[in-house]
Amino acid sequence: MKNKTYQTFDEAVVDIPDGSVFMSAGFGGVGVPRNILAAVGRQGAKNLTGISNNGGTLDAKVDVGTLIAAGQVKKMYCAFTAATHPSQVTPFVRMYNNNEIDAEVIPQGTLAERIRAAAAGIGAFYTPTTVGTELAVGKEQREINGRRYVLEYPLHADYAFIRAWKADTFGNLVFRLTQRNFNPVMAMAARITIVEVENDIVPVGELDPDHVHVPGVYVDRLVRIPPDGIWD
Amino acid sequence: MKNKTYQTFDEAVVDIPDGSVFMSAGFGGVGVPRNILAAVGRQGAKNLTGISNNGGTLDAKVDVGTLIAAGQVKKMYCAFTAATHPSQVTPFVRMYNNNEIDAEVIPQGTLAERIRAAAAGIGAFYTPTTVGTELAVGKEQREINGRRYVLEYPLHADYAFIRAWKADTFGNLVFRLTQRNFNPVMAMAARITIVEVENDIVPVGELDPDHVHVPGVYVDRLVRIPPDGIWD
Amino acid sequence: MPEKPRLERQPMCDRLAMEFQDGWIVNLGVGMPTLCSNYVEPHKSLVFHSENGAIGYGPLAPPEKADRHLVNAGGQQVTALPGLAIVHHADSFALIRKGMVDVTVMGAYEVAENGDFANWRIPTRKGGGIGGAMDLAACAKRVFITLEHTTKEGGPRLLKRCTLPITAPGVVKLVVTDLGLFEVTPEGFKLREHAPGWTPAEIQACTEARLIIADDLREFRFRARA
Amino acid sequence: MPEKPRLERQPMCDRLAMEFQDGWIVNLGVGMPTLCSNYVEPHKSLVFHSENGAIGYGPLAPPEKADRHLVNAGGQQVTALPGLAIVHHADSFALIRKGMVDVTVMGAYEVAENGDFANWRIPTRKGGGIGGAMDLAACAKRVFITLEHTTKEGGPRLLKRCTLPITAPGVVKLVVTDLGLFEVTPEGFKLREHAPGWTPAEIQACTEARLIIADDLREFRFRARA
Repeated sequence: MKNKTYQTFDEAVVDIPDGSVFMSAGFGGVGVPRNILAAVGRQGAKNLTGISNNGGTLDAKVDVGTLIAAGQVKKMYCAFTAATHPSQVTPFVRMYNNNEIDAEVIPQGTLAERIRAAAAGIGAFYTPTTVGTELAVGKEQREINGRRYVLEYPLHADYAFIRAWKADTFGNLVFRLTQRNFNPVMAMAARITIVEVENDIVPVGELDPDHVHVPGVYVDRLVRIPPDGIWD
Repeated sequence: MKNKTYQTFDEAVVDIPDGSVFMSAGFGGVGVPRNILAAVGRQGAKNLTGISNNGGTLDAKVDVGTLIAAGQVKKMYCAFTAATHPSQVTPFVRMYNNNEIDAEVIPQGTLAERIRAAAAGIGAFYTPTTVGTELAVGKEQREINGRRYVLEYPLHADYAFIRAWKADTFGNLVFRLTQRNFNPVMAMAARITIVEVENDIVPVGELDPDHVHVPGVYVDRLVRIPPDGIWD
Repeated sequence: MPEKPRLERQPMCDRLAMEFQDGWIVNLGVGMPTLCSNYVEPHKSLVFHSENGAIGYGPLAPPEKADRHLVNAGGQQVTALPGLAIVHHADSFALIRKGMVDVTVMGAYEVAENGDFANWRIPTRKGGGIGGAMDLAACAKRVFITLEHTTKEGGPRLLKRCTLPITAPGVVKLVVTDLGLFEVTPEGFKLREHAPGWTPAEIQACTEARLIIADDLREFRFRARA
Repeated sequence: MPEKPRLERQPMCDRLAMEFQDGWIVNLGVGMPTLCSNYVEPHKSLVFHSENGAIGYGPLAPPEKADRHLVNAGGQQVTALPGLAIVHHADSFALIRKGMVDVTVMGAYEVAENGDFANWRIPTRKGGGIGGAMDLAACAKRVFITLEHTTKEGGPRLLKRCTLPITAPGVVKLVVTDLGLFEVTPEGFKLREHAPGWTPAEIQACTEARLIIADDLREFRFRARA
């Protein structure tokens, strides 16, 4: 089976063209593909569209906000375009307020399901979330079995940036605890999936087939996080 | 945490009323909840509606066909209302041909996704499967991004009959290899989920949270298959 | 406006947590609602669910027990309880949309007597932070709200109709403020318990919506803390 | 009708398998198509996918290696290859609908020159057996069909238009029969390879659709069997 291991993050992202759409996983600071994002920052692709739970945090860590602050991102799809507390003005929020970046705010469950729809070849789906709110305005709605639903469409991406706990050389992935979060659905949704791995990438056959969270057929490039990589 | 273990299959199915809708997992003879189905046969509930990949096979084993042959089922939702080979006339096919049972044939992927939609609170979804065939006739269709899709609705059920490899007393479930098949989505879709387990039901805390395929919150009743139970 | 003492945050959250029933799946919003998990009754077994897919996690982790891979919806490190299961984000919200969450507790800027509430966007600021709140509000079996009874400026938060963009219409069942406990009924807010020393008239004076006074109105029930 | 020998099933399937490219995800239908997995080229690494969620399984299991929990879409016990991964049924068809399957090989009753094919229902019998065929046919990158060139009664199966209810419209790319290999082109069936001893005219005589004869028509290519 194909060995999808790359030696460096820079190699793994070198061909990402300007204008690409990327998904970046992670939640609450866990399972964030910080090494890949740092490499994309060095690589410098511009006019990117991002799909992620948020647009970065106020801590000094590399995240989607790093690419946003560097001016590499033109639009974000995310569950937060403002912080819950007005004092937390991230670079993303500041740039969004200044109209330097476009953004669409999407309820987190709808965001996850739109990504899953892309991964599952679903053309569109009806969800009860947002009914009766301003986020449903202008969207197609219908009543099904006495309940109102809003029509939502898949979110597709060229690249998924993923962080895993274990992997084999074919790209079978295992996550640890809430590191899982958006990682599996994003890995399965994108056209090209790039993964940073916290443990040594093992030969095929070493992972138990029942413990694999993402089959290797979804994965294109794997990089082991080096000792001097970004760990937290 | 609640202990959901029952001592016998008869206890676990005693209250299933006439007219219930059940899902029964299994594929290719693996992961079939044969002990639960046998108990439902003994219990005798009538006018059931079944959701399953098929309506039973020609072998002598207990399966959904056992309930059908006993006249307990009025309608089946399944991917096969005829055998692939005309010589394989199961009790279900014979009764269907004689109009003694109603049935709706559903492509297997649409069947799985309709069950998943029930598990995921989705009101309806668009799938490309069946477009241009007689199974799409009379169904709502629309073009999305240049491709035609058919609108499909969730399949809900009162009960799911499930077979698992391992479980803890709270109902966290683990499956082995292709035993998994329809089991997780059905376990997550139904209102009441009843599980037969091939290994001793262990105390909570013994299963690795990363290896659990169905969280215990979805499971209501567990029975360990006894040595003299149905194993194959 | 009287300057009497109001309820502290912990007793407010304790009071909501007293309503949780054995076996419930509970989702606590970021901020004040997380205090609900400090209220523990040994005979009740609750399952805490967080949006990032932890089902059955435990209290906040002390530093020596922290695991960098296990956080709640607020990104706080929590402990694993026996029976913990993990699912991915799409499956976590599948559980929410299916209506499996028995109660979601959230903070809010405003609650209205028709059960509407607002907690995600202030139109004078661009954008909003919706997170998982709309999914939870639309789909959980019960929505409980905890909030200060009045704004910093003393304005009311329990309103006839929300003035801010709502999170979900008509879903709130129970509200606790630093002045009392309010059930949302078809007729509006019913004051069931009041903060010590506060009369219904004094509470009404801080409230835009017209309050219904419960026949069995009583003083706020605190838990007996260990 | 000439009574010359026709191709056997295994070489027919070998010929389709020769078209599989390194790294492809391959789904083989129940029955004759499963013979494709007997054709092994060491330089090609194929990933076999079955509807029940096995991704990367190996050949049929000899009795001593059989595992009662590991079967293919036909319910046959297969072996686990290193790198095997398992998903549930909904995820397995998510993979199919996303268009990840590079080729699906199926049997059929009929194939038409417009790429339609029929393999799930005979209207003279009630009901049908659709299985995963419609999902695969609608969503796989390529549909290859293997079937006998004529019915038991000698009637044609390569038609201008299908007479039976179709499984999917316009999706078939390549057809192998016991008389030859046919590419489905916008102009119709193109005969690329013929069974030994059979002339294009003889094959046309067994075919309802008008055949286009490839400029580089050649005799059927058998693999060199070990």
